[in-house]
Amino acid sequence: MRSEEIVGSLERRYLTDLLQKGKRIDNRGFFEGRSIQIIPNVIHKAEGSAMVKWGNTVVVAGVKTSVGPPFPDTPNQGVITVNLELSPISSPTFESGPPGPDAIEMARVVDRGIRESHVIPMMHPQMCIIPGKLVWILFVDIYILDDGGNLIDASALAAMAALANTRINKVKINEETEEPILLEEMDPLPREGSVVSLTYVKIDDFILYDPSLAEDRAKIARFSVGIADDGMICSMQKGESGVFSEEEIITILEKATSRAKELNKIIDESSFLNEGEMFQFDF
Amino acid sequence: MRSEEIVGSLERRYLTDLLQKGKRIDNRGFFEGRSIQIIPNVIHKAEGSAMVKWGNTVVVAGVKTSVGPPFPDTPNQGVITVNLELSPISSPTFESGPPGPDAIEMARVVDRGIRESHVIPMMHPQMCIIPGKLVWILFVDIYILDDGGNLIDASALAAMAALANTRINKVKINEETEEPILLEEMDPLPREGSVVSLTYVKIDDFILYDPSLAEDRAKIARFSVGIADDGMICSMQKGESGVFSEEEIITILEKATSRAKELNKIIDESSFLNEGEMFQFDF
Amino acid sequence: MRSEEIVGSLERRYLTDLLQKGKRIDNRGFFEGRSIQIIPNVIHKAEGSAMVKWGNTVVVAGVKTSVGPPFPDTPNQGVITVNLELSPISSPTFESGPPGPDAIEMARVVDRGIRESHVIPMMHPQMCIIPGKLVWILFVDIYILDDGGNLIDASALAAMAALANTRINKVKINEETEEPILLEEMDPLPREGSVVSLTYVKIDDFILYDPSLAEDRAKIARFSVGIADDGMICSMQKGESGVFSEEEIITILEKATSRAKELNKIIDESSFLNEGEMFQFDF
Amino acid sequence: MSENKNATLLENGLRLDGRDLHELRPISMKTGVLDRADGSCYLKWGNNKILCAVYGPRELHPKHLAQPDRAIVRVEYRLATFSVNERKSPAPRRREYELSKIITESLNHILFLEKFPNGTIDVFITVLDADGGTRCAALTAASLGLADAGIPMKGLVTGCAVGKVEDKIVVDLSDVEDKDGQGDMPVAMVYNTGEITLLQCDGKFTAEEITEGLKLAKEAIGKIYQMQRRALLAKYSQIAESYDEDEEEE
Amino acid sequence: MSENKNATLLENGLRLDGRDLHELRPISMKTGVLDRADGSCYLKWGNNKILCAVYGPRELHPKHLAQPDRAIVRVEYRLATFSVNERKSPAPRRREYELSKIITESLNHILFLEKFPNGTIDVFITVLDADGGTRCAALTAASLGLADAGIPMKGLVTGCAVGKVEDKIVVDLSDVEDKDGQGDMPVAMVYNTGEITLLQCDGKFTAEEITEGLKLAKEAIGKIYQMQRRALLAKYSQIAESYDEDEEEE
Amino acid sequence: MSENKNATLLENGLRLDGRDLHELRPISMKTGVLDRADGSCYLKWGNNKILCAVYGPRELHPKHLAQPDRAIVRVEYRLATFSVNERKSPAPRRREYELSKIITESLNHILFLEKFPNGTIDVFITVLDADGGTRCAALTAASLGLADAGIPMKGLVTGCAVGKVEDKIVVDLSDVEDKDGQGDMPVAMVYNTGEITLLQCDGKFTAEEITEGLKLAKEAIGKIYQMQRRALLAKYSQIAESYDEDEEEE
Repeated sequence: MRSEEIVGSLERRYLTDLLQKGKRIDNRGFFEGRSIQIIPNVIHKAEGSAMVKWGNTVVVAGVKTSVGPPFPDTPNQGVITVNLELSPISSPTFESGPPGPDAIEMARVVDRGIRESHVIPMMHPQMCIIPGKLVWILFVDIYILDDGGNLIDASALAAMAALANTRINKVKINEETEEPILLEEMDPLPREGSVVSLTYVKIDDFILYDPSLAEDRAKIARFSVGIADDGMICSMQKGESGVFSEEEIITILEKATSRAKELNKIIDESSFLNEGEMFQFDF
Repeated sequence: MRSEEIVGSLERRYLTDLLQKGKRIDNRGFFEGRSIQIIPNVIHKAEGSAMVKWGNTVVVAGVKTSVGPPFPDTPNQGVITVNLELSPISSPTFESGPPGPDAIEMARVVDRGIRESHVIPMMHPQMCIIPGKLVWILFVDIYILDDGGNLIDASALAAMAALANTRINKVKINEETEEPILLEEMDPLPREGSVVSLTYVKIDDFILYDPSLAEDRAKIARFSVGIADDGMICSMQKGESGVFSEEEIITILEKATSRAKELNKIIDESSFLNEGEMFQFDF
Repeated sequence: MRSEEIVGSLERRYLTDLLQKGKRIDNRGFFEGRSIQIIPNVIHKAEGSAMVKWGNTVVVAGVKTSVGPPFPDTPNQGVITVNLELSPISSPTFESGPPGPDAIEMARVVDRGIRESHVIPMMHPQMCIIPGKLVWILFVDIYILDDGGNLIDASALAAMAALANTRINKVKINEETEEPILLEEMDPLPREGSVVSLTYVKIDDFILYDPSLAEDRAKIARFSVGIADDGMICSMQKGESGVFSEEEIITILEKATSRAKELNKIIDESSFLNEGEMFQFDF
Repeated sequence: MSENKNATLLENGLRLDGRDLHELRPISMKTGVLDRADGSCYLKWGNNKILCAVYGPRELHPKHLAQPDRAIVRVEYRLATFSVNERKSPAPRRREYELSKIITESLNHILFLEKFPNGTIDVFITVLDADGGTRCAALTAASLGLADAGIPMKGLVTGCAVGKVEDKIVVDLSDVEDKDGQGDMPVAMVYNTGEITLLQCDGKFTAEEITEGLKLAKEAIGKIYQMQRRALLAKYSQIAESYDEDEEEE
Repeated sequence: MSENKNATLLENGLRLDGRDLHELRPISMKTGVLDRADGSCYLKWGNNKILCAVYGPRELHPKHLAQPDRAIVRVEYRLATFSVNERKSPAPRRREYELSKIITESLNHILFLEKFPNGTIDVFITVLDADGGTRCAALTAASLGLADAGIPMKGLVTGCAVGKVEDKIVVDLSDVEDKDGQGDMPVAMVYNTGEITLLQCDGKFTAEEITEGLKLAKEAIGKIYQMQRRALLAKYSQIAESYDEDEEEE
Repeated sequence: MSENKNATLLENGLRLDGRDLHELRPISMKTGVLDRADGSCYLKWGNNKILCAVYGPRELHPKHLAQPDRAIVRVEYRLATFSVNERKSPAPRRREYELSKIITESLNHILFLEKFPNGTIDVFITVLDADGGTRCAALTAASLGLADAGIPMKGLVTGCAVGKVEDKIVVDLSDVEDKDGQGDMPVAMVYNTGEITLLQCDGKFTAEEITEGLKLAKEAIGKIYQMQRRALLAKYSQIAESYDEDEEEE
């Protein structure tokens, strides 16, 4: 801990010195993102999946589908659950065990983006098999595999891309027993558009988009915003002990709205790729 | 720990010296209780609730009701569950987390008083919606908010007072589906009388009713007895490593029986108060 | 820990010196087992049970039966679950709490022997009450009571002997409601033969059957094999960081196959004993 | 936010509870309500009832968590089991962990943690009755609890949610507006400096609506901040009064 | 206790298992039954079967729990999963935590804990077969296990439940009397001094019935105490015998 | 293994996926795939996809677990929730604990643990996609991950399952053969010495079938061991190449 903290403080000073000269550690512009690769359908056993390499960060998301009872207050709606694991595979500082507050916050931020944008329309008739009794339940599970910074945006993209290639079984009702039968044949999961996350961090007084690992460590404040392909802001999350002014938030929202357009395009492109192979990644 | 223990031993000696002069730290008689205030219906979201200020001790109990399956061996009876949390709000020595042995013992002592006195008649027809299938389930949850000593008696009183103002929905059976429908309109929970807890502690050779915080810390033995409004003893619980003689127990039971009459009156008075407001407390 | 390790290393050297002289610490031959006693039906509240004294090791297994839903992929089959607790009663080095990796491994090795030998035929019509809905569920719970070495073999024998005297209720179907009723009268659990476990350990280059406690502590490798009464090998489990050669494994399997014949006889003998009384044990 | 657009939340320009679009619910707060805690606050906000206890700065156990150059802040935001419509299990949910985290981060900003190396400041918040907007109410109460404990602070932090209902930005979202409305946006600030310490949203907002929401939140926060100040003054005037009484007695 | 008053528990003044009102079930107990434990006891009481192992005094881990002026006692009372009608989950229930606590407190009284600073005495009790009255039986066995471990004690503690059945006070409640009767009252004492170390009840009793129960419990405890003494003597006579054998061999 | 004997797993002497009885599925493996880990390996084996990260030797926390004379090895074998047919709960199951244990023991054998007193070597394995034979594949990957981390080793350990299908011993059991076949027998060896570090089976085998299985397993392991060597050489040749590039740049 101690020696890490000293490194942390030296690293922070080094980054700040660079930023004062208008430079980032990897020579990007302050609002420039890193390269992104998506491999859809990477997991055979999952009903939907995607692996994302975002800069040095690698994330995989898988969607498993099952049928079960709806929540009592939404008897005709499907159910979606997002989990995220900061796997110890991805960083020497992560430990195994149930998700801690960091992983919980990330999962909930990704979840809110998907939920509030209604990109997966839970009220769609296809989501409900028998009203009040049986609906589709989606588990979106995200594993961080290599922590290269900006885990929220990479996770949100992997989850969105996995949902974009998710299939659910066609359902037939047995006429005698009135019980539903899941057929082998599958339909695409209903989807209306897409949503992406955009994360900005503050180091000293500088605001940067898409933090690398070093910038993630040095940040004093974080602001993530989820924006749908129709330009609507669906989620915001400020994090860390530092603060923002109203003006800073307004500036970030402007920058984010324009960047979101590019990112939302990537998802629809990826969903039409053929099934990818992981070794196409040079990770 | 160490310094607390030294204080503990000094405090104990101080209390003992006082007791030898026939005095308690707050000038009460050995069998005199502290002042008690009850605010019924203090929680809007609960189906029953009460806040109790007992000396310096503050406790809140809330009752939530739901419907569910009965236990297989009591197919026509409702179900009641009592939980108690020694909230870290109430004392610098309590930690958060699942209930430890102290909280579990207190919850079970309160539970036994309610259960064995049959003040909430679980076999009452109103408690059973569909025999063998659907009965009322009551969760009585007690939170200690300020630990001023004698938590058991304050908790038992809060639980009893909360049950006294608990309401359950009227139920209609849908004639077609034969499924029950909970109506908005509510009835009072069936109740037959009341039960109170009376706790005595032993410090040196002295026996005291209603221990204050300092007395609770200095006690070598504890004896709690639950007495219903018909004078029957429904529960007893001896605690701590000290001992009692038969004669001491018999003396305590005599004292307790007479004090129980007063306490059982308080509950029925409180149940007719209008909905109180917490700020009436000067706590 | 430290002083235990020193003892461990001295003990290991002492055992090795003996083994080089062709001797074991209790004068047994290298492939000679210890004495075995079985008391069947030792627990009144269990539907099947047995206590086993295997050398100095004492183990009790109890079987509880209940009815519940089958697994979706085996709708007509009963369900069996084996648990094992390294009770702190049995050794100063065991701690209470949920089973750790050692207890889990032992439970799973015992489970595999029973499951793969099909001695309890899960597809037997008696195991299924209503196809797809209601089957018999068996909980086999094993408690280690005194750790004298070779816990796996003693546990497997206790579990097998407990299953051999397990009874399940006769079932009648209520003609009106079509619901099953469990009758008081009981049938023996269906059973086809028996299975036993045989454990060999390696100390230095020596291979020994049925390790005593000291040998268990000194072993560098362990090999357990489950053999049914028809001579078939149903399970194998190599344990610890030491290694075996192909030849060693083949030799062990030969020795084990012959020893298994004797052991499988013991079970059927014990299943015809009258209900035993624990005090027949001089443990 | 609900996908269901049918719920009517505004009638004749007023909200279901009769409030104007920009009107706060009744709020009251009191410090020093608990005997055993070093600082405490009880806060009512509509039907929300929130109790907060503060302990510290005190020694941190286990010691390996201690920071040699500063105190740490530990916040537990919890819902009482009976504070919500369906009884909540006593074990904390993921939502409670998240809110504890963002409240911690907000409070971190206003504390001089470097003054108390190796120490901890513990803030326990229990929502006894929940009625929408509990995180902002909890943070507002925690801020007062810290002040009541006499812990040196850069300023008070104050929270208030705004939201979107029938395409209007409204102040201080109620439980039903949170459930059936179009969006929720909790905000907390140090009012005097305008520093935003907490900001979230869910629902669907345009950037302009967010901007409007921030403006309205700041106004509301200003009013609540005045209540916080009065609550603290009430405490000190009580102390002053009893001091006067002491003198009179002499 | 059941609300159901219909169960018949007495016939011709005798109990369902043929006992008189004040008669104990058959009890047997044996110490030194386990190889690995420092002390142990196996006890049968009706169909109850209870095994107790004692370790210590030994060093306490983790060390921060150690008391510099005395040993602590840790007791685990557990029901085996198969010891009851419906299979119990292996995780301890609230009842098991409560009984562990009150058994600990009872044993604390008879031990000279100040002789073993920083130490622990660990008592593990497993109920293998449960038939009513397990807590008193467990405490009785634990007391013997401690003596078997050679731990210095002020005296033995002995337990026995009394109860109320068809308005009569009866001794040593059976499983069915506990379930269908009117009240259960477990008592434990140091018989020689009459000190009550454990006392509970549930059901409905008058003060007079409690007084009668205490008297009957004490009588029963006296009988069981004699069995405990015989079990200890049996051990020492065995030791003496093997000592004699040693001499003979010489 | 299934009691159901009806499933057809062989047609015209070939397996359902077209393989010969003794044929391996396609296998590929790559080391150094992760930035943050000290060593790593990604392995595909049929439709199995396994990722392994190695950290260490590093200091062990908590310290009381440290061994003064050697490092310990901690292995976590985990199935991703979506790697199997029915979504797995994130909490590890008993099977995952068992496999972690036997993989640990296998790796222990090839490491010079005494070189790193008080240290730990941590091996995290996640099965992203499971298709039968994951434990052997995981062990094969872990062995490479350790080599990639530059940890000194006595040799590589290599795993491959054999099994019994329609009374034939087959190599490298697929998911469906594991489920519907007659027996599964995972084996791991240090190929050069023939030392068996892992051996299990379930199903019904004769001793002769086990002997045949061990022989076939060894042959298969020989082939996989060559792939492991090539994967390590690929890494070093890459390093050599980039070294050449460096020179060219100069």
